[in-house]
Amino acid sequence: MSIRLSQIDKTYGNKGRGSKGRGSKGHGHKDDGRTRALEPIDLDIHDGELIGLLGPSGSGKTTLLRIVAGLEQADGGTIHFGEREVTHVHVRDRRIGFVFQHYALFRHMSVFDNVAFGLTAMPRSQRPSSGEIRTRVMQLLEMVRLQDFAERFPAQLSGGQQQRVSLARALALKPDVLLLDEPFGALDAKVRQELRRWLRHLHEELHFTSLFVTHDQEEALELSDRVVVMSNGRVEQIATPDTLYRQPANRFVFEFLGDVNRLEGDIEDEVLTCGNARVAVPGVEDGRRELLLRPHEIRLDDQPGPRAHLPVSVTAVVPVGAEVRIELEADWLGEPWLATISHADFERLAITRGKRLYAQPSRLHRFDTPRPQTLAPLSIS
Amino acid sequence: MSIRLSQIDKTYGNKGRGSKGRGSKGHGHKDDGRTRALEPIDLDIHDGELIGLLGPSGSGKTTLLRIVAGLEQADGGTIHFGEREVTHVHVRDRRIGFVFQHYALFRHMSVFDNVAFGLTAMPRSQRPSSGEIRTRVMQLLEMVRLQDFAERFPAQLSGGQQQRVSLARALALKPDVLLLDEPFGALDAKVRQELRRWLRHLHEELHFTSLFVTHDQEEALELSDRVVVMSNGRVEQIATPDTLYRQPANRFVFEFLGDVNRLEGDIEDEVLTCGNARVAVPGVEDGRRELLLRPHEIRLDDQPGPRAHLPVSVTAVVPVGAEVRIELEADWLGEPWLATISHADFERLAITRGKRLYAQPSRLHRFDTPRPQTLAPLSIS
Amino acid sequence: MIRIGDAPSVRRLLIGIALTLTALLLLLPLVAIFAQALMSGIDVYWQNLSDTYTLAAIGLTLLVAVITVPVNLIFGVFLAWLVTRFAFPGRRLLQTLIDIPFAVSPVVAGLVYLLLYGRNGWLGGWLDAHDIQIMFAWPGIVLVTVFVTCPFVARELIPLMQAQGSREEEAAVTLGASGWTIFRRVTLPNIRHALLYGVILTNARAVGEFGAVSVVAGAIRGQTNTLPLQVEQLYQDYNTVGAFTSASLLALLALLTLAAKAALEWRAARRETAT
Amino acid sequence: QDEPRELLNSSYDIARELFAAVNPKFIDWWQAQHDETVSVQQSHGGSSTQARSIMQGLRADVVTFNQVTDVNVLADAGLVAEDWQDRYPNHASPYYSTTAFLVRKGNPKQIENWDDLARDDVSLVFPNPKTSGNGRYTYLAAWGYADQAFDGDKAKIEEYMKTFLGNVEVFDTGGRGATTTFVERGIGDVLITFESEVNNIRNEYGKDDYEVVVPPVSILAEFPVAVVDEYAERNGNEDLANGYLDYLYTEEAQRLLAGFNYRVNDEKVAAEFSDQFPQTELLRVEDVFGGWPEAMKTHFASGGELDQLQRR
Amino acid sequence: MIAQALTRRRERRVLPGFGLSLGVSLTFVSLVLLLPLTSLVGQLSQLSWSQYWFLITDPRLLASYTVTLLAAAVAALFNAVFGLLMAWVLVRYEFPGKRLVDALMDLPFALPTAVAGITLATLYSSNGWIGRLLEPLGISVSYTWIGIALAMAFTSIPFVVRTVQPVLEDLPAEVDEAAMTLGASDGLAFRRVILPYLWPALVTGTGLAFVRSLGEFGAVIFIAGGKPYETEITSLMIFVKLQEYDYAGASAVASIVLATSLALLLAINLWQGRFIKRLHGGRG
Ligand SMILES: Nc1ncnc2c1ncn2[C@@H]1O[C@H](COP(=O)(O)OP(=O)(O)OP(=O)(O)O)[C@@H](O)[C@H]1O
Ligand SMILES: Nc1ncnc2c1ncn2[C@@H]1O[C@H](COP(=O)(O)OP(=O)(O)OP(=O)(O)O)[C@@H](O)[C@H]1O
Ligand SMILES: [Mg+2]
Ligand SMILES: [Mg+2]
Repeated sequence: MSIRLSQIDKTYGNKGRGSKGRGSKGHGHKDDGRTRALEPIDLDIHDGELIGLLGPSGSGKTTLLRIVAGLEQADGGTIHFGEREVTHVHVRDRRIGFVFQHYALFRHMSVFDNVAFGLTAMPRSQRPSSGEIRTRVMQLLEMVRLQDFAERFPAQLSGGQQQRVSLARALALKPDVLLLDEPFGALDAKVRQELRRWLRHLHEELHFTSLFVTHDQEEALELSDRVVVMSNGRVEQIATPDTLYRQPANRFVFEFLGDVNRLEGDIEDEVLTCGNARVAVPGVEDGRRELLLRPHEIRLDDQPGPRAHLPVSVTAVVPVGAEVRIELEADWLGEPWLATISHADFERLAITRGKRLYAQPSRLHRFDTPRPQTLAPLSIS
Repeated sequence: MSIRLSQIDKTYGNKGRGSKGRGSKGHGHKDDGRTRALEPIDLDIHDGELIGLLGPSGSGKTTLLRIVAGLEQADGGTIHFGEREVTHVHVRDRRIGFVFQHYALFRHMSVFDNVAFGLTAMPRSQRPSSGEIRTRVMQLLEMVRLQDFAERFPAQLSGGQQQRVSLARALALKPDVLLLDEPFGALDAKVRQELRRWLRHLHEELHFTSLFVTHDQEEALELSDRVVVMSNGRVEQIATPDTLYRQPANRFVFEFLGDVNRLEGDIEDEVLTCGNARVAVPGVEDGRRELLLRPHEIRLDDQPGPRAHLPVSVTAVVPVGAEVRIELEADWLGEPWLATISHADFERLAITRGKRLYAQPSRLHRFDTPRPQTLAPLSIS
Repeated sequence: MIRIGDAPSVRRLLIGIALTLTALLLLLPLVAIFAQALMSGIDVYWQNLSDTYTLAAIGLTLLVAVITVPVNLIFGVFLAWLVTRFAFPGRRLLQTLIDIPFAVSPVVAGLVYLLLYGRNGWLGGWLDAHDIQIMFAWPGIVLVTVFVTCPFVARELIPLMQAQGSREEEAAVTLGASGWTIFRRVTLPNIRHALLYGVILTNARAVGEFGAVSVVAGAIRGQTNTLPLQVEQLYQDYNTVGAFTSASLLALLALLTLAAKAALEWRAARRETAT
Repeated sequence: QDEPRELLNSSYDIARELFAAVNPKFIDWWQAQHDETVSVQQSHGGSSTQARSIMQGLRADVVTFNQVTDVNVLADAGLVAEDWQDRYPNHASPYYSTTAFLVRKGNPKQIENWDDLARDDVSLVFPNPKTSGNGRYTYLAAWGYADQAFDGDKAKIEEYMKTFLGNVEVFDTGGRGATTTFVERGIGDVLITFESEVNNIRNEYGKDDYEVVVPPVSILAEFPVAVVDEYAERNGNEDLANGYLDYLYTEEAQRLLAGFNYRVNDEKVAAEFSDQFPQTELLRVEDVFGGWPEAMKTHFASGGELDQLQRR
Repeated sequence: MIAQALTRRRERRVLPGFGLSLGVSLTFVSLVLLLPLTSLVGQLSQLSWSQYWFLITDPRLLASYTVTLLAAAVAALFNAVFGLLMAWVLVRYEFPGKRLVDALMDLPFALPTAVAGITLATLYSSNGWIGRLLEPLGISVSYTWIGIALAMAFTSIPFVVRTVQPVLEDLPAEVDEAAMTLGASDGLAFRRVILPYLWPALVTGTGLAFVRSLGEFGAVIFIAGGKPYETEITSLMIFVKLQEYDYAGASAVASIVLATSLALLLAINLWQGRFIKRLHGGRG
């Protein structure tokens, strides 16, 4: 089932659930105390796609998801599921499955009853026989690998297990569309990774269209066919994970998707100067400019290269994993830089805290032009 | 001030704070419903050291820290601060500073009053004049860069700012020892990293002895001079971060400090076989063995090498950061493997989901011998 | 774990004071009621209890409770649902309004009803003309009792339902459940303890209301005397033992109420630790 | 067969036992005369409360009050006939009483007359004149005595009344409350209440613990009865209501009343009980105060004489 | 058009039952709560301002205000201390009979006020179990303002205990601990750290107890002496006015009590709103 949103927007009034837990620091505040949660948004989701909604807190992800679900009413715009317009269709009749961040399991029902709820709540004329329900529920529980837990109560399950029950419950009615609001947000790293993997398998197996909210970049990139990056109630970019990382549409996306180091200075004759630091930046006009680079786009050496003279000193070393993370400071730097280098380089340079080195950017990014630009390779020889 | 614990142990009775929030699923359960939270522990901390207590949930970190603080009474053993025995000294008189995970700021007091609390709570005879208090508090607030927030209330601050207030408050009485229980646990990644950096600077500047609890490996490794790895109420290893990563004392430490891939199979004539997979393991005796390897210790190629024939297929690709994370599956594998490879390799091999490749371990670790063994390099050519 | 006020001396002192005051203030009156009731022996007690007027008072009291409790139960549930599940202008005001009976002296409560439904009241003339007797008959007693007890259920439910939020109900809607199904199968099980507690309080107060009822009851023996009124009248009749006999019934009811409440809490606590 | 007809008698609060005794006899009497079984319901309370309830709709057929004003209020409201006092003998008052003193055993404070009650060392208990007819009689009796004693010198009367009221330890809202205070709580040296009540108390709490003092001058307390025509008519009980009041004047009823320590007018019965009721001069409200409406206005209304006397 | 607008409206609420519950609630509130109160206003409207003023400033009435307010204040203060103590003891300590004591706290709610009044009057009269002991000390409780305060205190015991108890239960151990690690003694930590946390609940509970005491009639009437200017409470004055068929007067006095109570409740609500706002993020 494809999903098509056009010109969906939403503004919250002064009151409402906003008072509790939701800081009023959110963006999109209008002067009159109303919150513009969504600017008019267009979105096309193909049948069977797994789409991640990614963005910082308050960017409108949940609002968008709830509007698609029908749990919230948009102020304007239309929603189509396939050819059917559902803009004014009640949640109950949208044929969606919804997975809540904190599971929202029915506390007083057993796992079995939770999963069976949607089936038993059907009008008597359409309701399957109790035998059929039993079979279907057990099938679903098997699918989420919880067949042995049917008689337990939610409180007797771990977070990951609860989330799986929640999924099974949402799938019981064979929805056309599955919507998930930060499904793994409350779980710890290990369980999270496991469930993520499992959700992807499930999605591939059952072929529904899914839309999930997350604020974890890694999760979005790992799971989604395409990612919708949002900020301030606007869609910043919609693209596959790979494109997103390699061709960010703007500075926000670039910064949001990973660690970023900043380099600001005055450019004259294609050379950027900042205190006693200098680096060649071919093709950049004169003036004050800000350039960005990722941690792995920094190489370290014990002497300056021909194109860059960026003296730094090491303030921290974390030798974990395939790479070593190094924190760098310098007079000419506002905030410290983060560099990731290979263990080989780490050993070669005998890096310790306090060591003085020279940084050499292998790539630099600009976002002050209409289209983002990458200056590369600046690598020296 | 050095700290010396000897033979500290602790068993919790049936009752207590256990009922709320703290699952009873923790380890160390004895048959009688009592929980052995700490086996007898010895620990020597030098003056001015920054020590991290690292371990999975329920391993006894908090218990140990609280015993040092005097918030909990050990069942046996002694604690010395320098030459002074404090085993039975009340918290109030131990001259420690304690920073709580959820800050535990007094929410009805302004930031200023929070920081000043310890000073104003002194008996009148020792209490500094209010002018002195003012100066000292403002100094501290400056140190934590919150001088402009003195009149705010805790609820008006972000989590990171609250934690800094909490630190300033703990430091106001110039404690000999600073204890921190998951100080950054409740903060989000960005703020966390910033505070971490800042705590290290502070520690270097002020030279107190610190002990902090964390369950985040990266945090422990980045911050600590030495790390105490705990599990099940026992100390598994005490070492510098580097040693810990390179020479884990046992399998638990190895697994806990990073992602691990498992390879299990039968060894005959120094070759491990597992289904249709084979790999050379020089020097390993015959029999069923389990070998471990880290994600960056896997190389991928499109054909088998001379020493390893490990056919795998790619099930997920996350092209984030300096390296690309690849998930691998195979018939002969129980759980999927995780490999991290360079972008260069990623592009060379044109890796996509579903692609069939061959894995080549560059190192393998065993922990079934009395001392851990590393089989390396197995690299081909 | 070490906490403030843990020192044994402090603990003993505080517990001591607390127990003494409780005994003097709460336990002793309770004992006194039964002591007075049984002063002249169990036979007299029994005799007093089976007095026709006392029996009639018991009957009327039960009738009042049987009507009041369901009415307030239904109202309380609707109100709690309304103010915790929807945002609408005037929600705060509505929430404050239901506290009115707490602020109104029972005598005044009786008075306002009398002014409204009494023969000279706004509606009284019409009622009188149609020969409908509300004041000085059981409907009037029920009305003022409903007034006095109406906040209890709502006040128990609102904080709980607010804390629980509407996530489970929303989940049920996404699963296609209708309104009644949601309430019956999702909401009700979650609030049933608070609901029961609210009912118990309502019942206790309905059975025991004196001030408001005395204004509108008309004190007709065997007809409009509720148990508390009966207590007062027997007392005025120099029948101290009789008065305390009826009082002991009410006290017994109070004790049952407390026991029921304690049992509920205990069960809830046990469930919590079991999971 | 139909439900028996029900008659509702609304009465003052201390008459509960009295009518509990009268009603069965009346039922027999009516049965004998009319061959009909009826039942009688009682409602008791402060007589003003009762009158108010009736005005607000309490459907009483007859009232048997201890104060003329309370019936007058009903007459003013049109519920009782204007000429109700002429409908039955003795101003529609089948029995009467007066205020007397109950003192503790042996009369330790030597209370004999009203002037003793204004002594410094004496403390009194009687119900609040504002809320209770009983209290009003006490007040008027004291005033009547002072009026006589000081020969109408208003300043002296008020002076006396002030001290008298100042000696009151507790003002209960009703007669029974005052009795409880005096007897069970042991408060006060003198309880001032109806003579009928005083004797009841002695019977109830033991003859030996208390003594009755009937002062030489006191007030005539009439106990007015009336049919609430409006309701009796609506209830279809007119005959029954009138019969009930008629019955109170029969010899049988009068004897019963005397047995409850009320003074009665039936000469035969009065003679039988003469030793029980000492001779006293009984002042009439009409004579001393110009009638109840007048007394209410000058003495008991808001801001009236009573309020003035209690002001400080 | 209209039909469309209507259906749109209906869809706005995801959860069902808005119309029904609004209807039921409003009907009930109007019929049971507001309509009767309007009759009070109706009575008042028969009075001119000067009459009203005259009525409510009657010296005897003024004296009754003083007695009532004073006794209610004493009762509320007593309960503030007693309730705090009970809440503390019940939450922080374990001792035999704790569950019983806990259950007993609700007794005054469950026990009819008239029964409470009669019982207290019996207990504290000069020949009662307790009064007998107090008499030699020269303390008389019955028929003095102490008795009034006692009856008021009794009927409002649960308010403070039951509002403070849950807050104290939820008070995280860290609050205690933070204070202790900063060197504070028990007394100081209680006064400066714990008490402020309990403050809103304590004030609410005390306020409710006070309001309840102002209106209390059933329990007080048996133990109050009803002596003009000394032990007459305002509820009794209303009762007296009713006896005098003075509905307007009764309504006037009632309106004073009602206004005081409502104003107090409102003030507490507002104060608490501001207080809580500060504690939970005062920017918005
Ligand atoms: N019911 C509401 N009333 C008022 N404002 C609201 C309401 N719901 C959301 N908002 C505001 O709308 C904006 C978008 O909120 P939304 O919940 O969609 O963000 P989000 O991206 O899901 O954030 P998070 O990651 O924190 O869940 C925020 O500024 C939020 O404060
Ligand atoms: N008061 C208590 N009563 C009973 N058991 C307790 C209590 N406190 C801790 N425990 C148990 O002691 C063990 C160690 O707990 P501790 O809190 O020290 O672990 P931790 O390493 O800090 O864990 P986490 O990372 O979850 O904070 C656990 O099994 C825990 O359940
Ligand atoms: Mg969200
Ligand atoms: Mg811990």
